[in-house]
Order: sequence, then C-alpha cells, then structure tokens
Amino acid sequence: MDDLAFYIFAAISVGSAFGVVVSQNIVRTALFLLGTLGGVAGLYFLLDANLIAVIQLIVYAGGTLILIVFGIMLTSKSPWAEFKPPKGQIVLAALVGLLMFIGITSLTLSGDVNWAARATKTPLATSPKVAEAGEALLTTYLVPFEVASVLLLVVMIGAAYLAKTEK
Amino acid sequence: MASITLPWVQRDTEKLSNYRERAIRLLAIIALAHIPIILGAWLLLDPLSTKPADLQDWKVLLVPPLCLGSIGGMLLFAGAAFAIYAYELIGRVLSAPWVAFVIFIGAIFGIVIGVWLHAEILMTVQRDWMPAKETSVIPVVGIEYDHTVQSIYQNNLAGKSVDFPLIGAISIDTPILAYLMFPLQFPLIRDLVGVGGIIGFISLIPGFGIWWERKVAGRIQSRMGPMRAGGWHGWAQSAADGIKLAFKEDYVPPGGDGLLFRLAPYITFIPPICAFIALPFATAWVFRDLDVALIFILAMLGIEVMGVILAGWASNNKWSVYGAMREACQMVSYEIPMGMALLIPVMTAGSLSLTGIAEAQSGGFWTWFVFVNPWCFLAFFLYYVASLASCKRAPFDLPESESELVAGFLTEYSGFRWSMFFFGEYVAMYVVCGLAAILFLGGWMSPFPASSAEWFIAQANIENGMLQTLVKSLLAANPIWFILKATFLFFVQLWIRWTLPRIRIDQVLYACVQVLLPATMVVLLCNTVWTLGVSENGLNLGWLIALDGIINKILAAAGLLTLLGIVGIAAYGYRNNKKLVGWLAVDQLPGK
Amino acid sequence: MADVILESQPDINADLSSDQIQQQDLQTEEMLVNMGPQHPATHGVLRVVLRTDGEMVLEAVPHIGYLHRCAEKIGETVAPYQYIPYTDRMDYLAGMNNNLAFAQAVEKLTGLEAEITERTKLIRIVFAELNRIASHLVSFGTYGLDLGAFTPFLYAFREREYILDLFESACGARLTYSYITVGGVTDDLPERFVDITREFLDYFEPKVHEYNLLLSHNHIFIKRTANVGVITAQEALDYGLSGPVLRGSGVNFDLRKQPGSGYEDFDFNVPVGQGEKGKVGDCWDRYIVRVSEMLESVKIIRQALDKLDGTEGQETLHKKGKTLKLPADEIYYEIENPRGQLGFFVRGNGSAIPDRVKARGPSFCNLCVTEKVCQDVLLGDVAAIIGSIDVVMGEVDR
Amino acid sequence: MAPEEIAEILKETFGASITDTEFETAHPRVVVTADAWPEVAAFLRDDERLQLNFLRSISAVDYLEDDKFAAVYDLASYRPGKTDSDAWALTNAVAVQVWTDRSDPHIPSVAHVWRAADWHEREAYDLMGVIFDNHPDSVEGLNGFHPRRILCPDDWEGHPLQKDYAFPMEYHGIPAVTELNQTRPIH
Repeated sequence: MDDLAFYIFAAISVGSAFGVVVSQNIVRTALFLLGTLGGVAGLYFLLDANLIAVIQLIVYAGGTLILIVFGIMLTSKSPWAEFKPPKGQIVLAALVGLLMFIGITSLTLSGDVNWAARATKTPLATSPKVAEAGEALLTTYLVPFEVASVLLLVVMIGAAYLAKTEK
Repeated sequence: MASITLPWVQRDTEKLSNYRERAIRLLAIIALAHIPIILGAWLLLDPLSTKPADLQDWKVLLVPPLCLGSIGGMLLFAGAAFAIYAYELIGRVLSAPWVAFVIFIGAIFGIVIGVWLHAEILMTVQRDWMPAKETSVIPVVGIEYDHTVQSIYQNNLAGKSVDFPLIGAISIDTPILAYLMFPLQFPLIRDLVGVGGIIGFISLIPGFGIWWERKVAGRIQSRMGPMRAGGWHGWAQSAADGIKLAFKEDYVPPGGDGLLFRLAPYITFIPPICAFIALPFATAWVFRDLDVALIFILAMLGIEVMGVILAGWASNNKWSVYGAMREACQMVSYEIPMGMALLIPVMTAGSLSLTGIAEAQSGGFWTWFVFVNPWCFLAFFLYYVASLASCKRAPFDLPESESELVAGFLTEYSGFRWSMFFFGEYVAMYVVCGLAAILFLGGWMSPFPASSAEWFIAQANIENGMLQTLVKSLLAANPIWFILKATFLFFVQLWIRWTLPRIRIDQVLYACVQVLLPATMVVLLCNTVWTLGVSENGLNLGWLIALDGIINKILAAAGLLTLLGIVGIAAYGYRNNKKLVGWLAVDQLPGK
Repeated sequence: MADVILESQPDINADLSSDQIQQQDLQTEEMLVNMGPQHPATHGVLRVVLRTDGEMVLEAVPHIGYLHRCAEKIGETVAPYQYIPYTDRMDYLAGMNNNLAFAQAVEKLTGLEAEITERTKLIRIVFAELNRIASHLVSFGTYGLDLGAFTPFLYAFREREYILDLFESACGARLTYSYITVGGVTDDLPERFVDITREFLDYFEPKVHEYNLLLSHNHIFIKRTANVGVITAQEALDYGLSGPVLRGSGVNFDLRKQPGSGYEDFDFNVPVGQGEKGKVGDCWDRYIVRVSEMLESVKIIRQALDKLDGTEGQETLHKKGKTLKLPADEIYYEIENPRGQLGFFVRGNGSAIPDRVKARGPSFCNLCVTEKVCQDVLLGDVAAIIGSIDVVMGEVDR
Repeated sequence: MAPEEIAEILKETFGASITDTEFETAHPRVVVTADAWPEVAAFLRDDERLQLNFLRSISAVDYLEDDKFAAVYDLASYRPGKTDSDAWALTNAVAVQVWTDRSDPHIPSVAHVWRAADWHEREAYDLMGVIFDNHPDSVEGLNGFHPRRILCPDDWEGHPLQKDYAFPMEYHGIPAVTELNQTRPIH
C-alpha cells in the first residue's frame, strides 16, 4: 500500500512542478505550485515526519503561496496579464534543464550505492514526538534558531521600509 | 374557490401519467433482474452450509457483494417503484408533523448510534480477531493481510463468542459473522468505514447548519424562517435547496479561466473536510490521532484561501477580483493571531495532541481551560474573533459582502458549485467551533466531575442496572458533550452574523495587526510566566497558586452565570413574547 | 476635470467584443469599475463609474437617466387632477407627500386654496407625516443593509406594514395612493381610523429607541459611518442639498417651520446634526437626523388627530377640483418631502391643461454631491455615502 | 425683504440689464438680460443685503408662439437664526427670468456661482435645448460646446420638452411604433 501512495505523491509533485514551469497564466502557475508543495507534504507524511509535513503545509501552501499570488496580482500591469517569454529564452532554459537532469541521473546511477538495501523502509519505533523536536530546537540547535529569527526580523523591517517609501 | 387552470397552460393529463407508469415498470424490471443473480449466488456459493474444507479465500470475498448486496439492490428498486406508485399516501404520511419530527430526530440519533456502533466493532475486531500477525497475500488484489479466513472461521466455528458491549456475548454456528468480519481486517477497508462515518457526520453539518441559520435569523428578525419544506418547521429545507441547486444551469463565465473556475469549489471544500481527520470526537473517536493535530487543522484552514482566490480570479469579473484580494489579505493576516491564541491552551496542558489537551480538562467544568487562568480566558475570546475572520463570518464577511461587491468571489457561481462553497464554509465553521470546544471548553469532558455519577445515582436512588449504566455513560465523557459545546459555539457565530454590521477592509487589517496580534502576544507572554509560576517543578510560588485558585473560582462562576443568564433571557422572551413585540389591533381595520 | 479622464474610455455603446473592452480600459494603472445600474448598494437604477486604484476609489461619476419617463412632457397633455397619479411614481416611497406638493401648487395658482376645509388640511397633514415615517423606515432599513446588518431591515418593514395597512384602509392602495388630489382628499377617513392610528403611534414610539440600541449606537456602525462623507454647511447650501441631508450638516432649516407651510400651530422641533460621533455633516449625522425625525412626526400626528376630533362632518373634496381653469400665470411652490424640498413649477395658459410642469426632485439635487464626497474613499464607504444620501431613482430621473 | 425692494436694488446697481419686473403674479420675478446674468448672479449671492445663497431650481419654459425660451431661476436666502438652536429663516425668495430666442438659445452658465446649477443646467439643456455656455461639464457638440446630457442617452437627437418635438421612429434599431400604419408612438 505504501509504495502505491509514494508513486501517487511523487507523480503529483513532479507533474505540477512541470506545470509550474510550462504554464503561462499566473494563477495556473500558483495552482501547480500548490500541487507541488502538497505532493511534497504527502511524501513527508509517508516518511512519518508529521511535524515537517504540517509545517510545510502551513508555511508554504498556506502562507508563501498566497503572498506570491497576492504580490503578482497587485503589481502586474493587469490581473489578466500573461507571461510570454521570447523563443530564445525557452530553448536556453530547456537546454539548461536537460543538462541538469543528465547530471543528476548519471550521478545517482553511477554511484556504488546499494539501492535494494535502501529500499526496505525500516519503520521507526514511534513517530518522532513534536516535543522532542521542540526541545532539540531550543537546546542543541539554539544558535542557528536565533540567527534565523534575527535574519527574518531584518528582512521584515526591510520590506516594511521599502513598501513605505514606494507608497 | 375552485382552483382555475390558466387556459394557456396545456396540461394534458395522460402525457404526465404514463411517465409515472413507465418509471414504475422500469424499476420493477430492474428489481426482478436481481432475482437470478441472488439465486445463482446462493446456489453457487451456498454460504450457509459450505464445509469448512473447500472454502477457498477468494470465494469468500464474493459472498458479501453477491449474496447480500443483490438482495439489498432488489429491495431498493422495489421500494422506489412502490414509492412512485403510492406517492399520495407517502405525501400524506410525511406531511404529518410528528412523522417529520421522528425522521429528523431519528436521523440524528441514527447517525450518532451508527458511528458509535462502528467504533465498537472496529475495536472488537482489533482486540479479538487479530491476536497474531500471520501474513499471507490475497491473490486477486495483491494486498497482504494479517489474518487468514480459516483462522476467523475456526474461531467462529469453535464457538469462541464475540462479546459486544451492549448486546452481550453471541455465538453463532453459521459463519455469517466470519463473512461480515472478514473485510474489516484490512486496514484500508477499516479506514474506508471510518471515512464513511466522518462523511456521514460532515454531510449532516451543512444540512443542519443552513436550516438552523435560517431559523435563527428568522427568530432574531421576528419572523418564522422556513416553515414549508417537509412539514414540521421546514426541516427538509436544506435537502430541498440541495436538490434544487443540483439542477440549476451550469454557467461558466466566458472569457474567464474555465478550468480554474471549475476547480475552485473543490479546493475550498476539501481542506475543511480533511481537517476532520485530526479532530477527535472522543478519546478513541478520531480518524488519525496525529500528535500535530492542532497545526494540521490550521494548515487545512490555510489552504482553503487558495480556492477562494482561484474563484475570484477565474470569474472574469472585476468585483470577484476585489473579493479574492480582500480574502487573501484577510485570511493570511488572521492566521497568525489564531495560531498564537491556540498556543496558550497547548502551553497550559503541556501537550500538542488534542486528546491530551482534552484529558487535562476532565475534572468538571471549573477545570476547563477557559476558567483555569485569566490568560486562557482572554485567549478564548481572541481565538474566537480570529476564527470568525478566518472563516469569513459575521463582521468580517468582506470577501462576499453583498452590499459592496455584489457577492464578491461568489458572483458568477450558481447551482451546485455555489452550494459546494457554502458546504465548505459551514464545515470550516464547525471545525473552528470544534477546535475551540476541545481547547477551551474541555471537548468531550462532561461538566460534572467523574464522581458525580455515583452521587447522582445515590441521590435519585436508581436501582435497576441498565438505568445506572445509562446515567453513568451519559454523565461521563462522551461525544454528545463535544457536539453540544461545538453546536453552542456554532450558534454564537450565527447570532453574531445577524446582529452586527460589516466592518471595512482597512478596519479588518487594523483590527488584526494593531489590536489582535499585540494582544495575543501579550497574553501568550503572561500565560508563560503564569504557568511557570504555578507549576510545581517551575517556580512554584505559593501566593500565585492561591491567586490562581481564586481567579479560577471567579471565572467558573462567571461562566455559569452567563449560561444561566442566556437560558433565563430566552425563557423570559419565550413566555411573554406578545408584550415584547407588542400585538397591534390593526387587523380589525375597517377597510380590511 | 472629471470627465476628461472618462473621455479616453471607449464609447460604451460601441459593440466591441467583450475581451477588447477588457484590454482597452485596463491599460490604465487604475481599474474602471461599474457600480452599474444593477447593484445592491445603489438603491435602484443608478450607475456610478468608479475609477479605483486597488481598494481606494479615486473618483466616482454618477450616471442617471435609467428610469427617465419624461413625466414633465405628460404634464403638458393632462389636466392637473389627472396628473396626480404621475406624481405618485416620482418618489414612490413618499406618494402622499408628492401628491400634496402638486395639489397645493395648483390650488395656490388657481386660488382654490381658500376653499379647502380645515378637516382636509388636517387629514393631509396626518397622511403626509405617516408617509414620512414610512419613508424614513425604509431608508433606516436599507442603510443597515448597505453596511451589512440584515436585521434592522426586517424590523423597519414590520413597522412599515402597519402604516401601509392604515393607508390601504383609507384609500385602498399601499404604494401609489393618489389619495390627496386637487381640491382636497378623495375619500373621508374610515370610521375607527383615528383610534387605530393612535394605537399604532403608542406601539411605534418605543420601537425607535430599540432601533437606536440595535444600530445607531452599535460600535461597528459608528466606525463605518462617523467621519465618512463629511459635507460642511456651506457646501450643502452651495450644492442645493435639502432635507435630512442639509440638516445633517448642521443647517437647522425645515420648510415646515417657515411661515405659510400649514404647520404653524403644531409644536415639534427639528433634529439637526451636531456631530455627536464625528465631524458635523458625516453619514452618522444624516442617519440620526432621519431616525429622530420619525419621533417628531409622531408628535405632529398626535396633535393633528386631537384637532381632527372636532371637525366631523366637513366635506373633504371640492367639486371644482375637476373643472379647474388654470390662469395664464406661473407658480413655484415647495413643501418638505421626507428626502428634501420637493418643488413644483406650474405654468397655466388659461385652458384646463397646464403649459409647463417642472418637478424639482430633492434626490436629484442631493445626488450631485456624491461626485465631490466620494473622492479618495474606500469602496465600502461609497455604499455608506450613497446610502446616507438616501436617493430614490424615480425622483432623480422623473 | 419683498421682491420689489430686491428689484429696486438690482435696478440701482445694474440699471439697463434689468429689463422687466413682474410682481402682481403668484411668482414674482425679475427679468435679466442673458449676457449680464453671471454678474447679477454673483451680486445676488455676495451682496450682504440679499445673500441669495440657495438656488432652488432652474425651470426652462418654451414660449413657442413668440419664438423664445425662458430660464426661470428660483433663488432664496437661508439666514441662520440668532443662536444655533433656533431655526434658519427663509428670506427674500425671488425668481429671475432670462429670455433667449429659440433659434440660437445661449445663456451663460452660473455653475461657478452656485454648484447646484451644474446638474440643473445639464437637465435644462438635455430636455429643453437651452445651451449654457462654458458649463464645467461641457462636451464638444455639432455647433460648439454644450453641457453633457444628463437624462437621455448621449447620442439622443432632439430635446423632448420642446413643443415642436418630433418623436423619433426608432432608436438603435428599437422601433417606437408597433402597428404598421402608426405615424407617432401612442403614449
């Protein structure tokens, strides 16, 4: 049952990622982005990493995505504008994409990793409790946690400052 | 006077009647077609008298659908034919008020008992029938299952009885129980049955919610609300609306984005239902007891925004774009105070899983988190206001505000798609009220402490056993308390909607960013300090604990008083309705 | 000025395909939005073209004429007593007051006014004031609806039902009465009319305080209306506003208080906007002036009913009303309509048919201020402002 | 202040441009020439004896027989009471009539004096055809600028209230008559 679910979620993520790249209508790209983020969250659930999956849903699917759509809608010339990249850029992008794809696949396949052994998922005794994640954040990884929050604070102040002058 | 038929309405009676004849004939034929299937199945599979030896696994899988399913199909179609045949009789019976009342109350209790029974069966199956994990693979479907039919069949044949809590121990000689139990061993089918229970309850919410909102609105506006559909107080109004909407014209605005227009209702409608996965009705009654249940529900309510934005965008109508933009900024900004306000009970209870939080409030209504300390009391109101905004209700219903934006993002929607949006909105409302009930009002914990059952039985000196168990189970923690509390909060949302006007979009954002957010942060901070001070392994300040006890008593008394006040005012209003509204003798006007 | 920007907008009547129109008028940074003839907040077929930038409305240009029936042209073809039903359809929420204005204008022109009996005058005042209460109830209810509160609308219409029943018992109609005609009143009062009206007034008076509790002093309502759409006294006079809109801006002017209006021997006071909740002349002031005017009308009706007891038996309809000859002269006469000063300019040419009839609709004059007030406001405020000016399109377009 | 005294004051200040006065009627009015009308209007409003600060209405009347249009301006002065609690008084209500001939009906606009005149003048032009020059909301027409129409559609020909107005037989393909032999719409 689990591998069936894995294939479904993987298909959703890759498919909508492709959709994000290809589609020209702004809100369709946003919808495909929602599909990608949802698919990845599904994969996290399969891996029993509930906390990360839920945070992924809240922060990305619930927050960032809507801010992106909101930003595009307000700043674009008109809500019904379309992306029409010139032909040259499309070819270039496709080329770079192909190169990246070849690089990754060749790297994974050539390595001496024994994929069969990796495939059997060893079920964790119990799914990691959120409490442990919380404690880890505030004890062992306190410094990176604080640095990240300071960085976010600075970003927020900068954004507010930029928005104010532009008005 | 006799009802006159207007001349230009050609009502050729015979054309109408043979529609009915043809319908009855068709249904009868289908019903009869079932009989050969039944005969063939019972002869071929012969479930009752088969010897244990030659019972291969896959034939057992066919017994439930073919033998039982076909009988059910035949009865269904025969019943439909009878209903069309004797529709006057049924109409007369249905219009009697008490029949409608019985159906209405029967439906509610039916679903509650059904869900309760299926939870018991699942637990029994888990406990009695799957002691050891013998795994073998089913040839057809390729799913491994942890018990062979033979072992079930042997247990059943060996007379090992299955004790059901209500019915007591049963031992049946024929393997009919094995056939019924067999599918339940697969986790997938158990989940499907669980989902069936949830969908049953969820479909009841909008049906009941929409009808109740129109009745409450009527009462507040000194009128009756729906009275005709289905007899007693228009109980079938939502069903009638649902059927009507399903047959409305399927209009998609030209120029808009057809795909997104059709997709938007589902993105608004599915997440609130998914939120019910993690919402516990009672200790065992939860589809998946996630330890991140709280954040999962918040995440689901966050995704709902995307559907509204798509709807506003794809309707190719300037007003809808306005509605979508308002929705985006309102929902995103109100998620933060709502999430923060939820942290406060989590902190007081010390655990993130909803069942844990509810367990911590099990000592009678004064231990509910609303009354535990002043900061949780404030947090309840902060959360409730933020939840009003997050499901677009009452003073914050700007995205589909009728007077300015015509209907906001819903302008171009009609028919079934429109009702999907409303389905999603009412389910989201109930999720939010359910969350508030669990976190602040002690979910399925009864207001009376555990010991009160014996005290009550002693006082009323009930001897007979059955009644005692009934009283014990009613007073103890059970889902009915959760449904009562959530429905009361649902009622308060309706009450607010029909009294308060709508606030402007800049006031919505001002309220969120400059009022609600700072207030939630302050309450969060004070609550941390307070819980630290009160808890033993924390600072354990004596005076603070005493103060905490006093405040708890005061708040509990205040809560009780408000409840009694509401009930008192309602009773007063009901008794002298004439004096309040004022009966006017205009009807005796000479001209009338 | 305002219209120069609109010039660049393509001719709306040109039959471009819909997406062409979309592309053309969307080039500008802002959006041109049609708060079109069909819109819940425009109280009838008024179209306001809003030039908006996001949520902020930069400029609002009202377009009227969707309900124009050219009633003034018909006035030149029918005799005055036949024109009364047309006056009903102008301000269809205050039919009695419209009939009264036209009837009194013609009576003053032909000198028939001296022969109107005391009882007719009192009946006319009772019905005019009852219709003022009914019209203010509608405006109170729809204003709550504009701001999202549904319940006041139902209460207001429950009370208005009783008034319409009273009218129906007197003249058989509920909206377009044609009860007050040239020369008096078409029919005398039904027998128990006076005490039933007293009963209604006793029932109605406490209800207004209930409305104040429900809506007027509701914090959200105040937040939505105080300091919104402020019109100073000088601007109100300059734009020719009248009625509750003028009094809301602090101008204590009511035609009923002027000499010769027929209300001399009634004592009632005129509520004026004092800026309790915000600046003088904001939407809340105009709203509260209308609500308190209802209480004043109740006082007037009570005094009129007491005076009526003594005037049984006087005949209420003058025979010459139908066979009037209009002198070769003209007159302009105004009375205090619930929405403002309704004036009729009637010019006769010796025959029974008037030469020119012009109606000065108060809503027509009050509406022209929206262009100035609805600048740099939010979308939600446009509905609040138009609601507070309380426009009836029948009177604007005539 | 009675209309006669107002006429005296106007005659002193403007002399010739006040051509006629009429007081024995139910509608006492002063006749002013078209080209002097804006200054008279400004004077009527600003002079502290008169202070006619409220324009009640503008009625355009069609005198077909002597080939003239008349625009009748009804003015009034609203004076505040002594304390702000007692009522404002309506004093010196007077009407001003301005004649203009039918062939070339031009009257200078007074919208800059009273803002209320803006819509009244547009309606007078729309229904009667009296052209008010340099009106704030004017539009380029066939022969020079005229106020924008307010009630009829912008491309409507003719002015309905004129006595010699011929009903159009159709507007944008919408027929005005339904029966075949009908020459003018029966209304």
